[in-house]
Amino acid sequence: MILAETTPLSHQLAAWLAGLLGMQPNWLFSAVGALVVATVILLLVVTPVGLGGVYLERKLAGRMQNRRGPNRVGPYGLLQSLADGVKLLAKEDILQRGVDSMLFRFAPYIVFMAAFAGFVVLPFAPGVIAADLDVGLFYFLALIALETVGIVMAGWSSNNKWSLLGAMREVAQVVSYELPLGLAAMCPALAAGSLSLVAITDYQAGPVWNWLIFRHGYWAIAMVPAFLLFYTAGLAAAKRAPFDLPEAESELTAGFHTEYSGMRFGMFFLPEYAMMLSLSAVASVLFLGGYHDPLGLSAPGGAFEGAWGWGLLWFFLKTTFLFLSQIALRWTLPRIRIDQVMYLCYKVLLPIGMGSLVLSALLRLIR
Amino acid sequence: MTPAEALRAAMPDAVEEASDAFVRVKAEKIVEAARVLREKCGAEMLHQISGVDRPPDKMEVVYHFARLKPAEFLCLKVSVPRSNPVVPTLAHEWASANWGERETLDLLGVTFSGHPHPYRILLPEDWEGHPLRKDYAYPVEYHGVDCVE
Amino acid sequence: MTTIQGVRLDEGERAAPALPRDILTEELVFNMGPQHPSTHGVLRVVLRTDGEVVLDSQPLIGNLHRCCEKILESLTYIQGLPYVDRMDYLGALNMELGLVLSVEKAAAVEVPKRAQYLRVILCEINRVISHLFAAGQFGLDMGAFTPFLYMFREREEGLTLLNEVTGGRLLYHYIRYGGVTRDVSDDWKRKCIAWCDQVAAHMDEYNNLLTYNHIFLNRTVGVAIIDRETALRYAATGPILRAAGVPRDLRKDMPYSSYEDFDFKVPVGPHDKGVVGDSWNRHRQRLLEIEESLKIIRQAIAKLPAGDVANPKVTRGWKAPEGEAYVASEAPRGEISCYFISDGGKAPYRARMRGPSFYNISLLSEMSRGLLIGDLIALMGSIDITLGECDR
Amino acid sequence: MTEATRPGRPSYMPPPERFDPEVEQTILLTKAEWLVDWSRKSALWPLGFGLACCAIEMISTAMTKFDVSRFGAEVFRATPRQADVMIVAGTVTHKMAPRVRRLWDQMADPKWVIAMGACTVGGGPYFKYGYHVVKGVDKVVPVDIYLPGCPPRPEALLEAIMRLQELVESRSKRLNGKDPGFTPPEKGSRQAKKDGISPVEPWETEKAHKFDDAKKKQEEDEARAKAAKKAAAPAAPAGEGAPGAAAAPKPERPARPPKPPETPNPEGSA
Repeated sequence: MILAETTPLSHQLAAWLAGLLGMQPNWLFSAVGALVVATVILLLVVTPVGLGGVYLERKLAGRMQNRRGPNRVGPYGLLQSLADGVKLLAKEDILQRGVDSMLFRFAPYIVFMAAFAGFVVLPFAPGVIAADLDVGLFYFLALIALETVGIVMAGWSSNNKWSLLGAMREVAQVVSYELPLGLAAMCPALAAGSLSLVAITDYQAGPVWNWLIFRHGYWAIAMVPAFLLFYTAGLAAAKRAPFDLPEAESELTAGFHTEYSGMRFGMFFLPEYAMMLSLSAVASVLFLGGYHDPLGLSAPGGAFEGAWGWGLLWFFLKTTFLFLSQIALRWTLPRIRIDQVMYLCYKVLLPIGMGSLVLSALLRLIR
Repeated sequence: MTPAEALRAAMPDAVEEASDAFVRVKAEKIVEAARVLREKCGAEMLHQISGVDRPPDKMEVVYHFARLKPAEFLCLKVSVPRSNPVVPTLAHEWASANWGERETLDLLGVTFSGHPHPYRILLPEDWEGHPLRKDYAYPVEYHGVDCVE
Repeated sequence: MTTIQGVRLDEGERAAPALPRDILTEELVFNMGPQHPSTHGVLRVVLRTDGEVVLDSQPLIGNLHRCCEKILESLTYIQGLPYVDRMDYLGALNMELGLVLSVEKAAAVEVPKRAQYLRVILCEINRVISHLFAAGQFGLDMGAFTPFLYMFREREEGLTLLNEVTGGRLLYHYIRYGGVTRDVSDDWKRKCIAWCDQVAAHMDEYNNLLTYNHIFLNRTVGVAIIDRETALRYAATGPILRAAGVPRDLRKDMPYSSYEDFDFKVPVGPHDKGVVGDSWNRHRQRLLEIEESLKIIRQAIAKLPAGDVANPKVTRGWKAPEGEAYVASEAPRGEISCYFISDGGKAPYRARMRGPSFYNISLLSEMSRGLLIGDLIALMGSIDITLGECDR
Repeated sequence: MTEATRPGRPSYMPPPERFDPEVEQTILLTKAEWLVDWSRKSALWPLGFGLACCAIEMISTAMTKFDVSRFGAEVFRATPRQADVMIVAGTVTHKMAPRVRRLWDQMADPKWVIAMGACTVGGGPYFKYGYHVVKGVDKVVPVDIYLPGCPPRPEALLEAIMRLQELVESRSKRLNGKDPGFTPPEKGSRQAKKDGISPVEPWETEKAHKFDDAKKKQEEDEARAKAAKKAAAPAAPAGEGAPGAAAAPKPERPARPPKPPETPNPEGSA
């Protein structure tokens, strides 16, 4: 839907711009128009998502710890994240001596872009998707890997040993969790026969037993381990506790973003929440039926077939549930040591992932 | 066996003064005396090293050893001239003496000969004077920060 | 000896572990602290590492040297007491007791029985509070934030109790030569028992959340083992020594302040998980000691005798007669002792305070070799230092 | 008496600056300034940096009972680059002072410093015999809020944070003309009683008059001595100890420098 409406919008904008300058609309104006529209959408949709994530985390952490959490800035502290954001924008941007200035400046953009570009392929509701790529899942996994590049750039260019150590940890971590994450994501793709997230969602249309995690009961043997695997590896991908080693505060001061100040730091801070949210969303799409409700009302022939509001509600509920569970874990568990992360990923998660994949393949054959 | 008895028996010429509370030995014999305490009296821990400034001419270094069972503190004292306070180090046999002696060096200016790291530990390396000496003059200024109002 | 960035590093007795040199790597030198989340204050540790593996470390102290001993020599007896509080700001009452006991022994001052019991009660509350902080801080170092807050909940209640009697939240100035300053009320005694029940009831919560958490066990069991010999060589005391299997607790071995009247156990490592002297055992040791301290508090309140709380002979301008004494007592972090010499003047001639952390942290250089950086944090967190008494 | 030092007005508040009200109300930038200051005041991230005893109370402030997160200030950053306010919690020693300064240098602007505890305010209990203690952290870094106490209670730190918020906000308030400045309540009024302002100013009391009388007398004495010296000098140009000068009464203490002329009150003239 958004796709359907934004494209004409950008064309209109291009035409208006061309008219303003008295020129024929050409590809340049289209590109500018598309860019403007994309930026507006990013500002209006994605940034509140990140800020809301920060607010939720602080509030939930407070509740878990017998505290109140932010409650002075705006009603119930709702404007707290906004205040943080504006403050970071207005803060000095330090580029200290000895940094590799080009990499140092570019790293936050890459991380920011990688984390928020994942939202493009998310099917929020029937028809509400920016781009229904045939390789949506693949695109998403590739973006997760891209984020790592930004983090390594940041750690390397900072000319700070703690940052460097954080970056090296991230590298060690990414080669560990990427395999289980990919394997776990492959299982639903195998079951649905598609890498498109919309196709995978619609494959799960219908009541709750059509969801992939316990599809018809017997799929659970392959899918429950795969879901847990995806969730765990997703924690590592979002650098959340117990896998928050690259920025382990009690060990590495602030890890890879030790030397970043102002909004450049904010560009590491927000994507973390964006990444958590998009990973939760993908997990709910892959295993929990995405925007389909448990009663099957949104399935073909149901009462709410194609109703985007109803779909959005369920998508939002499932994603938020997974997101909040990630926060709850963050404030409960201690941190794993770096060699234990590698042990866990290679020797525990990887075999489980392979097993699930083989089982999924078998189940697919049987069906 | 009390420390006094043990030390009198093992090294009679090193003991200068002996009582129930402490034994004063010659400074150059402190390493052997400590060894005797460990072997004969069961001192397993060097609990504390203190320096005492006794102007005008003396300086004391006091060692408190700890016995585990029955729990007791055994005290050795060493007197050195204030003009040239040098005591052999215990750091090679008692790891706890390493920092304890460095602190005594730092605050009182007693030199421990043979110490592996004979440097100040608490105060900065370029600090002047040894604060726990009775005639210590308080600093007026240190690296541009004035010390008195 | 190597000198790196103007810092002289110990070579130490144990050589750095030989690492397989498949790839040509370069050593890194890290400055951990003085501003670092897990140095617990202003400790500075210079690390020489090969990637994540610590080859050598050197703790550099003195950033909080506050001239305590010189001040004790310069001020009168009663004026000097508050400075001792500030040595170990987490176990301030135990620090006061350390100085007061040796002055009282040297001057042969009698302390009324009620005052002795009050000292025991308040010092044990202080110990519980301090151990709660230490255990929570260790969890924080391991990345578990919430248990710290849960322990702080009980800690705040305990602080309120101390506040009610002494008037201070963190530093108390409560123990005086020959007694204590204020008596307690019956109402306070009831509150204190209620607090003991509250802490005891929450011990399971701490254990479930932190102590027996699988990840926490993985991080701490068998990590940074300080064995009996090393601990004794470095004169490490307190929970470190007991977790290493040495049943040395001065409250039992050299009872002071009527500790002989109470029935309590000295927990000694190894405990139910891990090996003797590892980080987990040091953490568990503190939690077990909390339970024993609660027992002592309950008994002392039940048996609290009537009478004065201070020796009337010790007045404002009181001076100790000539003499010297060395008395040690058991503070939360180890043995606090004072070598006290009086020449009969208005101030002590010399009051040498032994900070347990000073000796405990000197272990770090030797023990850190071959650990990962994450393990080094576990080692530092489980040693639990306070820089105030380390630097004095 | 200048605005800043008038009794009742906190000294940390700079005197209000005034512009043409029409300009103030119409320029969009001042609104932006307000937004920026509002966000800065609402998100004061402290540097997780504890020195001594006060650090424990700083931690207490962040914990369950006091919960500084209500003000959005619970985000203790471990790295100075991302912190807004440095709470110097504890004794600063000479060994530590360069590091404190360096941390402050590393912080990104705008940055503030709260000197927490007596030691950082002025040496505290270590003032006289603490040879290794810096007598006040303001010798090393500029301080915005002084918070006395040894250690200050967490409530006091919360108060300090709120005062700092006021300070942060006061900048744009001044620009927007929203800060009315300080007008002292009328003597003896209810507001004055509420603010604890005595109906009699300190310089109106008898004691002050006594002091003034003494000063007047001293000045007169000095003038007389000067005159006598002047008179004696030509009489005995070479004489070192003129008898006339010796006889003149010598003031016991050197005279105080005369009071600087009062700066005109910008508000009063406007």
